[in-house]
Amino acid sequence: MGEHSSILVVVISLIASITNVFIALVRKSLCYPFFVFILGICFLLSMDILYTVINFGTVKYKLGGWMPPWGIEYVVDHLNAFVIAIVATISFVVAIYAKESIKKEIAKPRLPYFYSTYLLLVAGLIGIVITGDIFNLFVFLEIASLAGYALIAIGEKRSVLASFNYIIMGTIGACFYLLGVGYIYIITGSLNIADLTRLLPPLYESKVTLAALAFFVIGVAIKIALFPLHRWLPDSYTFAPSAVSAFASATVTKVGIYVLIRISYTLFEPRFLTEITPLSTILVWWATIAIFFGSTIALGQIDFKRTLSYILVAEVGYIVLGVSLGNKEGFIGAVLHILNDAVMIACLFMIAGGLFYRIGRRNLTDFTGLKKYMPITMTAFLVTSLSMIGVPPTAGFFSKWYLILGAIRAEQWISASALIFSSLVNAIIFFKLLEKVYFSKKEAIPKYNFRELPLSMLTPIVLMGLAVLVLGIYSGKIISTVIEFTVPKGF
Amino acid sequence: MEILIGKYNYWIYIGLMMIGFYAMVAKKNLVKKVVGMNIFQTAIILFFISTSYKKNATIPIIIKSQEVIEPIQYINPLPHVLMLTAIVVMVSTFGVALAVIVMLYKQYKTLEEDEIIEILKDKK
Amino acid sequence: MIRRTESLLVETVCRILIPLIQLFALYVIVHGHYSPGGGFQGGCILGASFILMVIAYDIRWMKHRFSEKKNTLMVALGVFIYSLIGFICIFLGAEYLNYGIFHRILPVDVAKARSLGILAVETGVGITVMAVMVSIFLNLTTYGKHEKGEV
Amino acid sequence: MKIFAIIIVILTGAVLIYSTFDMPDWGNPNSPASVHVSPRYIEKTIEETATPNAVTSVLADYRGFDTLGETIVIFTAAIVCILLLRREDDKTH
Repeated sequence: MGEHSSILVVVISLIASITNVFIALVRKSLCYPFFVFILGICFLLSMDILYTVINFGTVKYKLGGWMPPWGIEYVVDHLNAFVIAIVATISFVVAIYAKESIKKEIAKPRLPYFYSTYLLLVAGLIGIVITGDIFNLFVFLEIASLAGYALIAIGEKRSVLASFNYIIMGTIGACFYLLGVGYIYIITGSLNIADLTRLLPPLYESKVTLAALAFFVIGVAIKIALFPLHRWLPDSYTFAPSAVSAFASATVTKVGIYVLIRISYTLFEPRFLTEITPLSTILVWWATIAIFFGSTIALGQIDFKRTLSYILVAEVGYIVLGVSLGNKEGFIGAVLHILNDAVMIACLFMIAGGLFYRIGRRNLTDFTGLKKYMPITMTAFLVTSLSMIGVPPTAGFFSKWYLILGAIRAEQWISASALIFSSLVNAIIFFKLLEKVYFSKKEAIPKYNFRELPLSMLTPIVLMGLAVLVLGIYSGKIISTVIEFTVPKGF
Repeated sequence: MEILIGKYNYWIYIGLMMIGFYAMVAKKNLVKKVVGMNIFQTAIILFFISTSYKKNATIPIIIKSQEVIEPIQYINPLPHVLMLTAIVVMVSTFGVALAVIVMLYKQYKTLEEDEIIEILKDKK
Repeated sequence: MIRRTESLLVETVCRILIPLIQLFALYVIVHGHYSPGGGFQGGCILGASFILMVIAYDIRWMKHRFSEKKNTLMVALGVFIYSLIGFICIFLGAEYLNYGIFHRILPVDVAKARSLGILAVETGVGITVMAVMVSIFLNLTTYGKHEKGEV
Repeated sequence: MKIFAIIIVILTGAVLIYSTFDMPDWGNPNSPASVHVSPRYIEKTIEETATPNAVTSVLADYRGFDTLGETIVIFTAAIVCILLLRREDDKTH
């Protein structure tokens, strides 16, 4: 499809979610194959976009044929294409995983609507990333959020309250974002990002611009769960269905961070954040606190999914820190960590879901002696854990290396120590678990039905585990072909 | 004084918005929270719509017989379009929030946040 | 087998009013080009007429007229029309949602083709909004049972 | 908790009031929002889309993709309500 692939990647998943409703009325058993097929196509299209962008540079697509400031425009550069590829890949992999795991957690008549909502979440996330118009971004943000609220609410019993809190917080975030859009609109009259980049610099001294930036940042900070605003995240991702936790935790926060990068470095110039407003300094400190707190709270948890949620809060801190350090190393580390963290967190949540699938629990103590019963899953767990800690050949090491280099170059010693502290905490958590899995003398409690996971759940986990290794080995290549070009000018 | 009168639309929306925001954060009843959310969003809509107004202008339905169309005669259509979208988004969020509230009521038989938290604590 | 309501007054008024409301809704949808109105507004009014039917009579009577399956179908149908029109534009060789390209298959000029495209799109929006209003209302008020009674 | 809420609300209000001083007056026909993008919609709507109502032409044509997005939003709301609430176990006829 060539020139149209940037729009098709969004519209195909939208149409598929509609068609899924039609199919559900005719024959419910066809919904799942169709769902996976569509996500496979999305995956291929996203790869096509990435390939086009790497070889031919930025892709632009004028929707409805109107010129940009009047119509809506899609702009795909290296950063977009990279994040789209991540979202599409993770959604595809988790969709394969979802087949067995979701059957156990959701009543059967609801399944077709679950697939529709999942597709809407994918479409919403890709729509956020791909668009070049700040209001269109808001619309897709709402699609993604609404789908996200629902997917979380159909989880375990406690998930409904978590989802309600998420709705309240998420709506405040989205409204703040909309208010930011309004402020930008009232002083410039435009909504197109490329147009705004041209119009905004003379208005940097205006109070309205400052307030708009503040609202944008706070709105997005709620969506990405940056520390004091993270209250919705742990409950939501703990009690959501395992497939939803795996997909949402890996992508929703990452897409939020993408929006933060877009706003701070494309909508505004880097000098606005460093010289005119103290925003980068604020964000560096904010992220540092988030890393400290996320890691510390993660130490005291019993539930494995909850531990992962707090680790995710810390990881969000890593990426925001890298983005706001204001130098090349930090930024490369942050963008690389978007990829690595998405893969690692998705894999770990899938393993947690696998444990839940087999024994109906997922506490840290349930890992005892699992190597005997789930050898393949536990190998993937070993690799991913090493990557979370940051042991060299795995992917996690390289992004953390760049982040620490960036922090040192920016002379933010406390941030650098926060990164090291967080790695230590991860080491404590995961070595404890690995010890339970591999060296525990105690037998696993025999009444549980411990067996290796079914193939359709095992394949995605193994794929992600392999990806952690492969991404580690090829991280140099990824940086030189894609991430180098995402670094904003002026760094 | 001039600021007070010349920008009075902004003062109204700020007031509305703070009322809604307060209800969202401080109220314990779940439905009140959602109503606060609605007030909050309505305030933003009011803000957008008031930016589109031009003095002595009319609604943006262009009279066909006109020879020269002066943009100054018609108010700005763009915020109206954006707010049509935002209203629909608001209604949808409201619907989803109510659906979740209905589910919560089915589970806990109450709509007070602290009572629900109390029930959850008892279970532990 | 239509169960009558207790109040003759309510029933008679609604019997007269509902068709008028629906007619007005269709007018609002198709007249959106020349006056305030359009798909959303018209769809809302149309949905309200069905909700009035539920309030004045009861759910069973309304579902007799407009079954749940049809309703779910229409929720999806409206959006489907909208996105399909976008796809037709791609197949005719233009950008997504560029209705101007319809002048190739219809005997009109570009501006008029765009006008027709807007009309088609608004119709789709109207269908979806109407069905969604009914669907949300029924699910919320009956706790998903689509029947009278307690939780 | 209440005091905490009041502090947050007042802080937000302070930012809002602070920023209002630099905003254009109400009804000012020369405000940036009225002169940059929107005049084209008013001037060209009849010529380009044969639709006198500028709101409709912007809604469904110039920014048609936004409207597709919002239709999808409301579609999402319906799907979500069915997913969360609908129970088919009671037979309705």
